[in-house]
Amino acid sequence: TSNEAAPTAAQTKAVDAAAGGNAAPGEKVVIGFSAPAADHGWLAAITTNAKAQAATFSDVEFKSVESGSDAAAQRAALSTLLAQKPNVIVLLPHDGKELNSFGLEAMTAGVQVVNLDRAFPDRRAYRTQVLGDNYGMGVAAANYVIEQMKAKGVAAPVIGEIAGMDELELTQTRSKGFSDTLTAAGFTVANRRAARFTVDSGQQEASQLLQALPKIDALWNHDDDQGIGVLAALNQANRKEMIMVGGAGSKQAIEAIQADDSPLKATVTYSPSMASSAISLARLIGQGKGLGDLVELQVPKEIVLSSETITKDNAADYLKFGF
Amino acid sequence: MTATALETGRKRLWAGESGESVSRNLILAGVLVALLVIGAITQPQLYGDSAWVWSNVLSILQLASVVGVVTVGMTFVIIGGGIDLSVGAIVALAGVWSTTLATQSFGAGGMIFTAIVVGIAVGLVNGFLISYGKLVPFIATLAMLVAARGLAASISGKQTQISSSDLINGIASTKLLGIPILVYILAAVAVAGWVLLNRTTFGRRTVAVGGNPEAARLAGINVKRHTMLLYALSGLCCGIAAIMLTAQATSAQAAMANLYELDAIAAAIIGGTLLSGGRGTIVGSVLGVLIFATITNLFAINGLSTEAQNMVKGGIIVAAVLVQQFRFQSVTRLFNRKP
Amino acid sequence: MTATALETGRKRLWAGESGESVSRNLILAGVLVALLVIGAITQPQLYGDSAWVWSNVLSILQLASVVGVVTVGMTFVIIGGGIDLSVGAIVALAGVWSTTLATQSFGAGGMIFTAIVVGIAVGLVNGFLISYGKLVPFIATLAMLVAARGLAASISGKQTQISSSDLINGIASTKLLGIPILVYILAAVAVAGWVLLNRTTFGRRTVAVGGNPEAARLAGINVKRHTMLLYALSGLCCGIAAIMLTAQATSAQAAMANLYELDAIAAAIIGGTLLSGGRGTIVGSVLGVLIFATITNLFAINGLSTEAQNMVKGGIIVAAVLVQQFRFQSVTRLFNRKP
Amino acid sequence: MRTAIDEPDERPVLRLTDVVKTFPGVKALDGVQLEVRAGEVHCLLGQNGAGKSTLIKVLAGVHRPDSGTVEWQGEPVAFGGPQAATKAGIATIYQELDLVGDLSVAENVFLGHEPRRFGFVRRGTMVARTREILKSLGHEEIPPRRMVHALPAAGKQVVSMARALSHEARLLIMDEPSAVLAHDEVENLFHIIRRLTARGIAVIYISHRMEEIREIGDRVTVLKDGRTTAANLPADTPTTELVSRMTGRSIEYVFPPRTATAGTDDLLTVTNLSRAGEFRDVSLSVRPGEIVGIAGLVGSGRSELLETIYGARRPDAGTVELDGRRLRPGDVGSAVRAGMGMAPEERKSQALLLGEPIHRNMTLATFTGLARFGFTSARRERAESERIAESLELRPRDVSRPVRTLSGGNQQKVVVGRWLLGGTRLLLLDEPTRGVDVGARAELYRVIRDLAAEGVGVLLVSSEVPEVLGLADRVLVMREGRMVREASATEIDEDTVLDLVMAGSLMEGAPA
Ligand SMILES: Nc1ncnc2c1ncn2[C@@H]1O[C@H](COP(=O)(O)OP(=O)(O)OP(=O)(O)O)[C@@H](O)[C@H]1O
Ligand SMILES: Nc1ncnc2c1ncn2[C@@H]1O[C@H](COP(=O)(O)OP(=O)(O)OP(=O)(O)O)[C@@H](O)[C@H]1O
Ligand SMILES: [Mg+2]
Ligand SMILES: [Mg+2]
Repeated sequence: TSNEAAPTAAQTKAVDAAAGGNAAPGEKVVIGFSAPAADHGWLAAITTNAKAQAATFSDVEFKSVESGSDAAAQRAALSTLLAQKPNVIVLLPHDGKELNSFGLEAMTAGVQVVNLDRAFPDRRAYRTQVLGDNYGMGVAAANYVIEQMKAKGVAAPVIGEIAGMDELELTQTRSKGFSDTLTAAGFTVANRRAARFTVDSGQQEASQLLQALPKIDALWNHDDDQGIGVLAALNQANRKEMIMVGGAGSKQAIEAIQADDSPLKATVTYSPSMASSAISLARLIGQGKGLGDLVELQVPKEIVLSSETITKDNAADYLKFGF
Repeated sequence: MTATALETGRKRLWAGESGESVSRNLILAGVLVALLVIGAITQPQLYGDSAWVWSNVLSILQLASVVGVVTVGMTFVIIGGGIDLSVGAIVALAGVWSTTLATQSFGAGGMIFTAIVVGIAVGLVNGFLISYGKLVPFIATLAMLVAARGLAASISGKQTQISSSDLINGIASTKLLGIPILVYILAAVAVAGWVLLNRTTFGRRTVAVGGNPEAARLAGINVKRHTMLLYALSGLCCGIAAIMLTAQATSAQAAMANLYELDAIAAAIIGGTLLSGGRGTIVGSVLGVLIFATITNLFAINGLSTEAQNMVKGGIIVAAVLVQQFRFQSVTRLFNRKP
Repeated sequence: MTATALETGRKRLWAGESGESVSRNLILAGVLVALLVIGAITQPQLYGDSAWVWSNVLSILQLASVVGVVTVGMTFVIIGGGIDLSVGAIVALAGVWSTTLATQSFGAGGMIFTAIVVGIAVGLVNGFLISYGKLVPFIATLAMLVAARGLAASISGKQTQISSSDLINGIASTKLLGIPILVYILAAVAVAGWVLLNRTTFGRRTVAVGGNPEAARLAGINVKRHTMLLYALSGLCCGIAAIMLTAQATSAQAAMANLYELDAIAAAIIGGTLLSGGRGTIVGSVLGVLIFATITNLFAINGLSTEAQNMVKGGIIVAAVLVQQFRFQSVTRLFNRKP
Repeated sequence: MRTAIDEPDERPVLRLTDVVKTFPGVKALDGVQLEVRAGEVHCLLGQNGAGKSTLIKVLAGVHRPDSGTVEWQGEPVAFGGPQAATKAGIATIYQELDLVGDLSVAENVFLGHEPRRFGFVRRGTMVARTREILKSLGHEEIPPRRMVHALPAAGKQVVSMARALSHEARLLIMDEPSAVLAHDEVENLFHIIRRLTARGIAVIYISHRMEEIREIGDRVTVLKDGRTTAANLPADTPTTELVSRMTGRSIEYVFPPRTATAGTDDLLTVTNLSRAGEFRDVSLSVRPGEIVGIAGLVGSGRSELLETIYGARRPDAGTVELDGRRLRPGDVGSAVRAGMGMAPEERKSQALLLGEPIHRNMTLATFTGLARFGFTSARRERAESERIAESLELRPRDVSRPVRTLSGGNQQKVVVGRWLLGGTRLLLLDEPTRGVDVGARAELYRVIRDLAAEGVGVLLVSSEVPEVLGLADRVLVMREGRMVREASATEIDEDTVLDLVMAGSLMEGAPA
C-alpha cells in the first residue's frame, strides 16, 4: 500500500531483449482481462500491474473489463468480453468455482483462459493457472510463529488470528494452513476474528480481539492492508507484548518490518505481481511460445507461487515487490 | 402558471390508475431504449454485428434474470406494505442448502425442491415475525438477513459447493429456440406475478393490505395471514432465484446474491412501486431490473473502470427517476385526453 | 385478558409521550445490562478483573462511537420522514478526501475542515434531489451511495491512504481522564443532537415535517428547506464520523464504513424511531448503537465463529424488539399509574 | 390602523370578486363572490364538492387563484403562502385536522411561530401562553404538555382552534369545526365564537348542519358548483330556500317515511358484551328490517361497541349471535361471511383505499365472492359497482375515478355501497352522515330505509340526535359505556335523549 497509485517498476517486468526470443515482438495478441472491483490495495494492485505489464509489450492489445460486486456481474462482463473474441482471457474470478463454467465456455469457444489466483476445479476450464498459495501462506505464518515461540521458550502461547473476509474460500484455506501447522506443533489458535480486508474493519476486529485476549504472544493478520488498522488498534490499546505476522506483503508492511519499531515482525507473501506474470504468460500462449528457461515448448498448465516469509533480515530484497 | 409540488401531486392523482402506470412504464421503456442507443453510439463496431447485438441482448436478459425473479417477489411485499431485506440471504441459504452433498444425492428434483422449500420456510418465518410478532418488517428481515447468511455459512462450512447436477447447470447453459432457459424462467415468473397481482383475489388483497391495512381488515380480509403469505411468496421467488444462480455459477456459496436486496428494492421503486405500499406494477419492476442490467452491460462493453461506473450509475439512477417524474405529466395527458 | 393489536395501540396512545419513550429506553437499557451480564456469566475470569471490565466498557464505547455519530444524524433524517442510505459512502468519501496528500499538507485543521465540508456538501446534494428534485429518499440516497463510493475510489486510486497527522490519529489513541477522546465526541454529538431535537425550533419542526408534512406546510414551515437541512445535518455527522474513523484506522479507504447505513438505521429503529417519521429519540438511538456494539463485543470475548455470531445476532435483534414490544405495556403502566 | 370596531359602517374586511381556481379536470371555483364584515359570523353553505374548502384554502394562501381579486381590509392581496395569510391576520382551522400527533399541545399551537430565543424554544412562555389561550376557550383542563395524539377528537379540535387564536387574527376561518364535536361541545364552540365576534373578529363558518347556521350565523353565502348562487342572505332564510340554492332542486331535509315492518325473530343478539374501560354489560338485539339507533356522547363507547360486535375488537366477556349462531369473537372475516357489514367512523383511514378507483373500493369486501377459482372478474365487478353507483346517485358516475377525488358525501356513499353488493343482512353504521351535505344526506337516509325495507337490519350510531330519532325504529341511549335507556323512537323526544346523554367534560376518561 502506498499513497501513489502507480505500480513500482519491480512488479512488472519488461522482458529483456537479450534474454531470448520471447522479447522480440511477435504476432499480435488480444488479451482480455477481468478482475473483481477493487476495494482494497491488493486487488487494486492486481489490475494496475496487469495493465502496466501489458503496456510493456508492443504486440499486446489489452482489453479490460472491470466487473462489479459479485460473480454474476463478472460473468456478464466476461460474456461481453468473450463476444469480442480476444485471443486470451486473463481473469481473476470472484470465486473459481462460481466462474468455472465460464472458463469452460470460453475454452470451448476457442479462447485460451489464464486463471489468476482462484483455481477452477475443472481442468478443462483453463489453459494455465497462476495461483498464489493460500494454504502455504497459513503454513508459512504458522512456521514463523512456531519458530519464534520456540526461540522465546513459550510453551503454551496465546495465538490470535485476524482473518480476511470470512465468506471467501481463500480465507478458509489460509486459516486451515495456519491451524493445521500450529496443531502439528502442539499449538492452537486462541481466538480468531474475521475482518473484511479493509483498514477500519481490521482496526475494529483487532480491538475486540485484544479485549478477548488480555495477553497475546503471537498474532497473524491475513492481509497487510487491513493490517494498518490492526496495528492502529494495537497502538491505541497500548499492546506491544506480542509478535505479529502479516500477509500479502505490502510496501507499508515491509517498511515497518525493516524499521522494527512495531509488533509486526514478519509478513508472508501473496504478491499481486502474479498479475504481471499472468499477462506475460498469456502473451506467450497467444503466440504459441514456451517459457525461455524451460525445456518445454509451451507454457505449463499451472504455476503456483510460493509464499515467502519476509523478516527484518530479507526485507530489503522484497521492498521493491511491495504494493 | 407555476406548478407547485402539491399541484403536481394532485395531477397525478387525477390520472386514471391504469393510464398512469402504462405511461410510467412507457417512460421506463424509453429510458431502456436510450441506454441501448448510447451503447450503439459508443461502440458502433460492436453494434454493427447483428449476431453480437443479439447475443448482447441475451446476455443482458440473463444478467437480469435472477434479480428479476427476486424483484417480482419483492414487488408484492412492498405493494403489501412491507419490505424484505433478507432476499439475498434467502437466495444464499436456499442455494447452499440445495447443493450440500446430501441434497445433491437426491438429484436435480431434490435440489429444486429443497431450494423452494427453504425459500418458502424462511419467508414464512419472516411473515410470522412481522404479522404475529408485530416486528417492523425492516428489523425482522434485517435480522433474518444476518441469521440466514450465518446459517448458510455454517452449512457450507464457508466453502463454495459445486453443483454436479448437469440438469441444474444446464438451466444456465441450455438454450431453447436460441434463448437461454433462464430468460424463460424470468418471463414465466413475471407473467405469473402479473396475473397474480392483476387478475386474482390474492393480488387485490395485496393492494388493499398495503394501501390501507385498517380498511382491509374491516372489509373482512385477514391482514395477518395475507402478510405472512406475501413474505412466503417472496421466499418462493428467492428459492427459484437460488436455483437459477446456482445453475449460473455451477455452485453455491454463503456469500452469493450479495446485496440483492438493494438491487431488488431499487428496481421496484424505479419501476414505480410506492415504498409506502398500495401501489406498484410487475411490468415496471421488470423494466427497472432490465435498466440496471443494461447499465451494467453498457459499462462493461465500454470498459469503464469500476469507480467511473459507480459515479455514472448514481447519475443515471437519478436521471431516470427525474425524467420519469417530469416527463410524466405530459405523457399522462396523452393518455387521459378526453375525446 | 387477551390484548389485541388495536387495544395495545389505543393504550399506547393514551400514555403520555414522555412516559412512553422513557419506558422504552429503560427497556433498552435493560437489554444492554442483560448483554453485559451474559458476558460476565460466560467469561467470569475476565470479568473478575475490574481493570479489564473498565477497559472493556471503554472498548465497547469506542466501537460504538463512529456508528453512534452517524446514527444521530440518521435519527434526525428518519424522524423528518426520510432515510439516508448514503451515510457509509459519505463517511468514506469524506475520509478519503481529507487524507489525500494535498489535504494532509494543510495539517489536521485542513483535514477536519475538508471532511466536514465534504459531508455537508454531499448531504446538501441529497437534500436538494429529494426536496426540489422530488426523488424518493430511498432512491436518491441509494444513487448517492453508489456515486460517492465511486468518487472515493477514484480520488484514492483505490489505495489505502495513510493519515500521517499525529493530531488526527491521536483522536483515537489519546485519553482524557481515562476516557478516549472518541467517546467524548460521541457524547458531545449525542448531547447536541438531544438539545437540537428537544429544545430548539429546528428539532420540533423536524417532528412536524416527518409526522405531518401537510400540517407543517400549513403552519408556514418551509418543508423543502427543512428537509434539505436534515440531510445536510446527516452529512455533517458523517463528516465528523469520517475523521473519527480515519483516526481509528490511521488511514482512509474507499471501502471504509461499509454498510454503516444498515447499522445506523437498525440502531435508530431498535431505539424506537418510527421508520415512517415523526417519532424518535436520540437516547434510544444511542442505546441501540450500544446494544449492537455490546453484542459484537460479547461474541469477540467468547470467540464465537463468524457464522454462529451472525445466527445469534439475528436472534438477539428479534428478541430485543420483541421484549420491548411485549414488556412495553406493563412498564408503561408503571409510568402512567394514576396516583 | 383602522379597526372594524371603529367603523360600524358596513365596509367589508374581506371581499372576493370572480375568484376562479381550476384543478386538472375540475373547475373547483368558477367565479366566487364573497363579502365578510368585521364582527360577523359569515356562513358558507354548499353541497359536498361545492368548493367551500377550496375557497378557504385560497383565502389562507394555500392555493393561488387563477383569476379574480381578493381584497383584504380594502387592499388587493395575493398571499404567497400560508404564512403570509396568517401574518396578514387570517387564521384558519382546516377541515382535515392539521395537527402533529407527536408534538405537545403547546408545540402544536405555536408550530411555525414558536416563542424563541437564538433558535431555542422558550418552553415556559409557550406553555403559559397556551394555557391562557385554552382558558379563554374554556378548556383549561387540557394539559399543554400532553401529546396531541393522546387527546380525544374533540380535544384535538380545541387545539386546532387554539392554534388559530394564537395568531393575532382579524378573520377566523372554520371549516366544519363541529363535524367531530358532540352536542355540548358545539354549544361551547358557539360560546367562544360569540366572544371573538364581540371583539370585532370576523368568522367564516362552514357547516352542513342547518340548525347551527341558524343559531350562530349572521349572514349566509351559498356556493354551488364553484359559483356563488346567493350572497349575504340573512341566517334565518328558510331552509327550503337555502337548500334549493345549494342543490338547484328542492330537497326536504326530512326523513323518508317508515315503511318497513320489522320481522319478529332477532337477527342480531348481543349478550352482556364488555370491554374493559370502554363498555360494560351491553345487551341488545336487532330484528330483520329494523333500524336501531344508538345515541350518546362522544366517548361514550359507541364506536367501540360497534367494532366489537363486528369482530374488529375482541370482547372481554359476552357473546354476539347472528341468526342464533354465535360469531367467533375478534374475527371480522367470520362476521362478514355471516352477513355483517360496517361503515366505520373514519372513512378515510378505516374504510377507503384513496388511490384506488371507485369500483375497487366498492367491491373491497365482495371481490372474493365475485371471483372464480381465485381469479377476479373485472367485468362483473364494474357492472355491479355501476349498478350500485346508479342506485346511490353517486357523483361522478364514472366508477374508474380514484376515490380520493370524490367529495366526502360521495365517499361515504361508496363505503355504504360496499355492503349493498353482497348478501349483507346486518349493517353497522357509525356516524354515516358526518361531513355529508344536505342533499347527499337525504339520499343516504333513503338508501338506509330502502335497505331496511328489504329486510336488512341496521344498527346506527350518530351524534346527531335528530338523525337517530328520525331514522331509527328503536333508540338506545349510551352513557359512559353503559346502556341507560331503550325506547321506541316514537316514544322519546330530543330533550329526553339529551338529558340522558349529558354528563362529563372533554377530558373525562383520559388518564390524568
Ligand atoms: N387539490 C385538488 N385537486 C383536484 N381537485 C380538487 C382538489 N381539491 C378539491 N378538488 C375538487 O374541487 C371540488 C371542490 O372541493 P372542496 O373540497 O372545495 O369541496 P367542499 O365544498 O369543501 O366539500 P365538502 O363539503 O365535502 O368538504 C371537488 O370536486 C373536489 O373534488
Ligand atoms: N385512543 C383511545 N385510547 C384509549 N381509550 C380511548 C381512546 N379513545 C377513546 N377511548 C375511550 O373509549 C371510550 C369510548 O370512546 P369513543 O370516542 O370511541 O366513543 P364513541 O361513543 O364512539 O364516540 P364518538 O362519538 O367519537 O364516536 C371512552 O371511555 C374513551 O375515553
Ligand atoms: Mg370541505
Ligand atoms: Mg365513535
